[in-house]
Amino acid sequence: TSKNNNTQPAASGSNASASGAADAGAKKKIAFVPKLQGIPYFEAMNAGGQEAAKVLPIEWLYQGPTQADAAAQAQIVRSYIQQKVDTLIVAPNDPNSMAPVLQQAKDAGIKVLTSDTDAPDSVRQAFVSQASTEGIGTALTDQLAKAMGEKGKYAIVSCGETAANLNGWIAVQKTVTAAKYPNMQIVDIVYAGEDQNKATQMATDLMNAHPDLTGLVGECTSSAPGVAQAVKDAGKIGKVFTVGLGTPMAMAPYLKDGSSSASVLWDVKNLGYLTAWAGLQVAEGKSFKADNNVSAAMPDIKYDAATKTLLLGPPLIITKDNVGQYNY
Amino acid sequence: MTTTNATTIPPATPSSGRTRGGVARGLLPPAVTGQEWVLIGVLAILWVVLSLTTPAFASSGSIQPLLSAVAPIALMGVGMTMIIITGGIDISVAGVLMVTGVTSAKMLVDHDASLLVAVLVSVALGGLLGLVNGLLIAYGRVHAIIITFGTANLFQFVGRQIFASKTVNGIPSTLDVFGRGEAGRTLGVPHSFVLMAVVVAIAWWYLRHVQHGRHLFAIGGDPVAARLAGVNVERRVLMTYVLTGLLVGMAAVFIVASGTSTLDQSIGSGRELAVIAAVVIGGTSITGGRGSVLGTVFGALLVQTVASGVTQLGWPSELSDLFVGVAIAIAVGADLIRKWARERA
Amino acid sequence: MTMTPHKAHVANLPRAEEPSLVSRVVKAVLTQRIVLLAALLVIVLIWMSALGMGGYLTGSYDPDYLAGSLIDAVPMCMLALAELVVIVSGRGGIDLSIGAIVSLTGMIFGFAYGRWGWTFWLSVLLAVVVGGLLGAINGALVAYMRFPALIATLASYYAFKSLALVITNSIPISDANVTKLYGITRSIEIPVIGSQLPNVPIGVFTFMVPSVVVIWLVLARTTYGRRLFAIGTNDVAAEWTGLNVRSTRFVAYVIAGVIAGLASVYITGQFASARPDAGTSGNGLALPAITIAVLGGVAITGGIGRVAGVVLATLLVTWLDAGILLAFTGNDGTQFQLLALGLVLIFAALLNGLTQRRYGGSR
Amino acid sequence: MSIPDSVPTTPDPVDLPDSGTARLHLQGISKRYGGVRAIKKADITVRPGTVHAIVGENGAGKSTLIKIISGAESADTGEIFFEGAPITLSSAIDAMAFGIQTVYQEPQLFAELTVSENIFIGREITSGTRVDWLAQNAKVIELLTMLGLPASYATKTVGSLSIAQQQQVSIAKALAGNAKILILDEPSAILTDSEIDVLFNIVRRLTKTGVSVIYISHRLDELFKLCQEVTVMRDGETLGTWPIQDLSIRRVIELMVGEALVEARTERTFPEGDPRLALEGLTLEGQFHDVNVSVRPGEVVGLYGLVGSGVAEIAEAVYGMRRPTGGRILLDGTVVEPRSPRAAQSLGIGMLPADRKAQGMFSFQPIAFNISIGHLSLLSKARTWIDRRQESIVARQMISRLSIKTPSERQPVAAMSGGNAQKVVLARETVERPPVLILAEPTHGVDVGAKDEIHRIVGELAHEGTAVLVVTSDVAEAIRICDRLYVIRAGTTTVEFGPDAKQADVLAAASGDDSDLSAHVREVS
Ligand SMILES: Nc1ncnc2c1ncn2[C@@H]1O[C@H](COP(=O)(O)OP(=O)(O)OP(=O)(O)O)[C@@H](O)[C@H]1O
Ligand SMILES: Nc1ncnc2c1ncn2[C@@H]1O[C@H](COP(=O)(O)OP(=O)(O)OP(=O)(O)O)[C@@H](O)[C@H]1O
Ligand SMILES: [Mg+2]
Ligand SMILES: [Mg+2]
Repeated sequence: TSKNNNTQPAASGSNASASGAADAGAKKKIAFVPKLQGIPYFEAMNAGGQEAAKVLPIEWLYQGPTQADAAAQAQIVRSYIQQKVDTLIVAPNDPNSMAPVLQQAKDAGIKVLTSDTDAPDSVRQAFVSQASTEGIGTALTDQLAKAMGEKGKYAIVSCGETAANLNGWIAVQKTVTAAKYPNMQIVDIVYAGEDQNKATQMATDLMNAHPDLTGLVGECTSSAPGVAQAVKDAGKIGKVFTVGLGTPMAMAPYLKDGSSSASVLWDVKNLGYLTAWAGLQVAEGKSFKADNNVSAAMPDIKYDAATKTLLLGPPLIITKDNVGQYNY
Repeated sequence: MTTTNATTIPPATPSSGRTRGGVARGLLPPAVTGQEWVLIGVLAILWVVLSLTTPAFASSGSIQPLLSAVAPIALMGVGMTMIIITGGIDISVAGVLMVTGVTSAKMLVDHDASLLVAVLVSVALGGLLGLVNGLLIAYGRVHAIIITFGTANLFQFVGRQIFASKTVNGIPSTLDVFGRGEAGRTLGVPHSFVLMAVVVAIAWWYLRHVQHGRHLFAIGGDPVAARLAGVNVERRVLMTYVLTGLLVGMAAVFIVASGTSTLDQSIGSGRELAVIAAVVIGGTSITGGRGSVLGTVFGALLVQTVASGVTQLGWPSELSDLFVGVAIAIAVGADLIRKWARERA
Repeated sequence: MTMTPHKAHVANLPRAEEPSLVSRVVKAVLTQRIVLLAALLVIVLIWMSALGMGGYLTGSYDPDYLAGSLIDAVPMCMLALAELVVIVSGRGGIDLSIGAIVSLTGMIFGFAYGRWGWTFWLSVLLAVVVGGLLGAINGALVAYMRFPALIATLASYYAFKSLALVITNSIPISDANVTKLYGITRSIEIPVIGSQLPNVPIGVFTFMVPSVVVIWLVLARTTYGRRLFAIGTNDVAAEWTGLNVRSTRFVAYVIAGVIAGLASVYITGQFASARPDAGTSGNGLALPAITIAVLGGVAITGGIGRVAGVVLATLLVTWLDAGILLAFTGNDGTQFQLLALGLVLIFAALLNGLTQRRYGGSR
Repeated sequence: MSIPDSVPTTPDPVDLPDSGTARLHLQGISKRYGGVRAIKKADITVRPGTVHAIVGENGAGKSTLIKIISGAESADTGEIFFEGAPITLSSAIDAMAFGIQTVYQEPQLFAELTVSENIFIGREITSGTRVDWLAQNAKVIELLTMLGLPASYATKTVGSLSIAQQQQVSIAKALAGNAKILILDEPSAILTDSEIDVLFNIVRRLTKTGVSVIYISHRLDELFKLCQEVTVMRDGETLGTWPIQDLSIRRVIELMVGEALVEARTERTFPEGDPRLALEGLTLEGQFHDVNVSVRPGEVVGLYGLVGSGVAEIAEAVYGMRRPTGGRILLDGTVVEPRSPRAAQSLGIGMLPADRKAQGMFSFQPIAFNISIGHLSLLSKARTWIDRRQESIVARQMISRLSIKTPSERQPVAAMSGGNAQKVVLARETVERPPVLILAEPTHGVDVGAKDEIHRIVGELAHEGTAVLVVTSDVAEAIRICDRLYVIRAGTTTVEFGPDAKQADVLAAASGDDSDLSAHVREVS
């Protein structure tokens, strides 16, 4: 019987070929574990990864848990360790809980990266970042301030109470609002989980609780359309302004009717592509340069060696004008 | 079933000639039971307090969304009440919601189905899944909680396969007729709530006065005795699960209609517990044999009022579950205390 | 006048014919959940291994992988044991709050060990005590105030879940101490014979096996276990027999809370952080724990349930899940886990339900 | 069918009447449960307008046969003819359609529903789909009046009635249907004598209108008051049918048991001395008042009273299930106040409950479990660890001592007949031979052989020094086993009988007619 941490060549007869390229053996297996399956955000990253697999010599593997749950994610990571992938990339639901499992992967000779959400205290070789925490928090605040005329009260409808990245952005929003917009004030932060209907209901309750409320932020992809819908239902388009982190197709109707002023995001497909590319680099033992030419769409991706962060770029502001360009 | 003649026995003494009289009254529990009065009282107090302490609780902008949110829970609660009266339970509600919700949404978006067709498909599909539950429970003779734990997983699987890892975008505004905007309301009341109220009224009548409805109580009391008394236990049990499935299919449409223009996999999550909470707060005995749909509606209203109230009071939203827990304990506790008092007396 | 019939009563008893060995085995598989689970487990292991050797899996389904996946089995098994105890206690016994207790005790443990500088053992003791106290709240509601268990624990589920978030402002505790706790879930080599065997997560020995042994001893060998099965079988008769029904039932919920408190320490280690939603995120831990208990043959009506069944059910689900992840790529993998769990649960329950009736008998 | 030679006096069974003229005719019926043959071969013919008794020991197959006739179970082989035509009964509804109405041994009622609903459940009087409550209620009141029950019962929930009242509701329920065959499975076991009289009157009136009644009872004297024909079952077979006038109680027993009976007379010595248990002016408002009873060590004392007389409640108060509001309970001269069965037991008071299924049995647990559960401290080490060896030994001892029919002490009691289950519960109460033992209805629904053994065991217990208090509604039993007998009427002790009490006197005292009491009787002071 072998030992858990033996590193043996990958089993040959894999049925997991995601791309139709000729020689599967020479290809690097790059596996990505999202926080949750079936939501447009991560499925778009998957699409980006699959696109990369068409051009790069990689086999792209993607498997997500049915619940945004750290234990379920760890189970998938372990199965990828067992599959002896070359690079394992994770968007951890809980950075702390992922760290030990990533250590296991590294012990098994697998290269480890994080993407979308970092696990800074882990053995990950690098973090593929969509945009900096400051960048997103500031962009959200700026967009809302612009819509609200830099004054008035607003509230935040967040999702999971414990989500590290959401809480990070909220912290930035608090700081930026206090420093940059003295006439603006955050009156409440509520948590709706991943439930759109609950986000809508809570946004409605917030508007009722604060009749002078003029702004709402939907902090994640399920609450961004939720808050916009609430404003629309209450007939307060033009009186209450919303911004959020929503995926383009979900936000399109709201951007068009004005219940949402802007969605702060990034090109998620490109993030997926970049993630796959980064996976290949580490699998081949190459290190990142300060400036990387990833593809035609991403000719100049910055790498910060101090924080080991590969940065997609500044946040993307999606408005009714450019929302049509994205198909996810 | 028609009138049966009682065995005729030559009277030993001349018959007293007593006819249908005053004794017939009080034959049934009162129209509104003690537990329902408790809930009405608690709700009234909560509403008054919230009206006084928050700026807009008593406004239509607050009440209408509240009623819309209550409608699907109470609607599913009607079926769940009947199931629990027979001594069963249905944990698979979230799975059924997922399957029916995504199917109807896809019909509307991908196949340009008319609203009526989408609703009918959703309801019929819900009925079909209910039939699966019902068949397994009634004829497999395994406790409902076990079967529905199993089918909960099966239905989740089916729902996710239909979702195919995507959301359904661009849900049309034709669904607004179920409660959104002017088109969705009559006299200010969301149509989903009206529909729910109609279903509740029918169910109330059914459970109180219709033969088959009364049989549900007998089944919950003692299924073996019910069978010996000539009650078609399997058929009745089967029908409660089918009916619940149909209602969940309808509720799925309400939930899709009151959501955003995008439908994702969270449609069912946690709603099975919300429905069960509404039913038990409403005074339906979890061991079967006793219960009312009216109580379930009040239970659903209470839970939603607490959740909305916490947000409108500006209290941390994490607290709302604490109050829901306390509300359940108080509501059911009040029921128990009244029972003790009655036993003492 | 007294009449005494002189006759041997035993002769009067209708006797079943002695069946052959084969039919006895078949009957055991069909009617006894434990035998059925063991058979299913063997089938899954052989089938998956065969698939792996035939190259149909994306990774090899080997003992190392199976041993490694036990890391998830530890808390699942413990919580299913907790459910076993309360379900056996009867009168609709169930604990929906078990996951919320894990969340709340986990946070308290996190505070003690991570923030207040308590020693590990003292912190564990605190977690166990708090778990027991939370269980005692359930127990008091169910046993003394006669709340239906489903309702009492639904209420406390909401309350504990909320409290876990409130006391920490929704922020997980991941101070250095706590992060290092992952050590308690790491895989180790079994001493003496271990060089030939796969490394097994240490939690199996430090948490799971002790819980299994203790609960088994309590249920099968102690007077408390007898009382518990008695109240679960017939509340009224237990009262007439002079048992203290209420305290017995109360203790069942306390035991469940204590196990949940212990499990929360393990889960804190597994997550390398104390998370306020550790036992409630996603579907939470309660429903899966109940599912496993029920799959393990615990009768939801009380009075029937065996530790071995719960252990086998945990292993079956864990190893089936682990195999499915290697058999299906993409999102299908996790979705087919749902399918498999649903089918196994229904199949086992239906099979035993139907065959027990066919074979008569009254388990 | 073979009758042992040792019973020469029994006449041949009657010839079966032509099945064409019979109301019901069953032929070649057999039924298996798994490996157990409940009925090997049963034939029975029931004529119109007769009361037809089925007798047999516990487990002889009577209940199974009844279940087949009432459609609750289906036979494996055999044919059923109803008024000459072959029929199949696949459910209780089928049987009801033929007018086969059954009162099962355990009341099949719904505690949360009203009496009225219970009576009509499954065959409600409806207008459209709606239940016609008024019409239904009027019928219910008629039935209740006929059974001598107050009309106000119609709207009570069944859960609020006593077991005996529930049994009467079951009878009303059977009568509410259009009965051609009425089956009564041990209806008398939990009824008092006056209630039984009412029932018998109804049965007689029914047979006059041509209804056939199938009657099962272990109280053999009843057969001679009521029945015209008796079918005897033994070991799953019907031995035959006899006209009642060809039989005597003794012959019936001999047929059931298959052997001649040997008469035995127990010599008793009547202890003197201070009472071990004494109730002085014991009162529980609304239930009983001013109850004075004493029981000496070695004495068997009976409490006899009609249902509702408060007799059951007195026993429960002594056992700590109810809290008396006045008077005293003395144990060896010391006042005690048992607050729970647990407390009563620690004082040395044991009790066999009246309702074995609900209050006594742990159905799907083994016999050994059922016995040891009452003696956990005795059968454990350090009060914590079960001594499994000791447990088995004790269980096996009790099985042989009480002649419990079972292959092993690991057998669940759910698979035992009522009589044997009763013995298991009794075994639990006698393991430690408590100083005071209360036996409530110790032989309810138990067959003659078992009954006799239980009586023997009671005698032995007393002989060994236990103070036994028997609460019973079976006068014959009370007189046979009790050294002294108190009659409870209207919640209080009225008269006390000595060992030679006459049945008629006891009944008279209990029902309030004590004008004409013979000797051995003295008013309770
Ligand atoms: N449900 C069952 N499962 C298995 N065996 C059964 C079942 N019911 C009856 N039997 C078997 O059939 C035999 C006859 O049972 P039955 O109930 O007919 O006896 P009975 O004559 O009514 O006895 P009693 O006087 O105790 O009521 C029993 O000894 C038992 O072994
Ligand atoms: N589940 C079962 N498994 C096996 N045998 C059973 C089962 N249930 C009943 N029996 C058998 O049925 C017979 C009668 O059982 P039942 O419960 O009818 O007794 P009963 O009518 O209460 O007895 P009694 O006439 O003494 O009151 C018993 O001999 C018993 O062996
Ligand atoms: Mg019987
Ligand atoms: Mg019987």
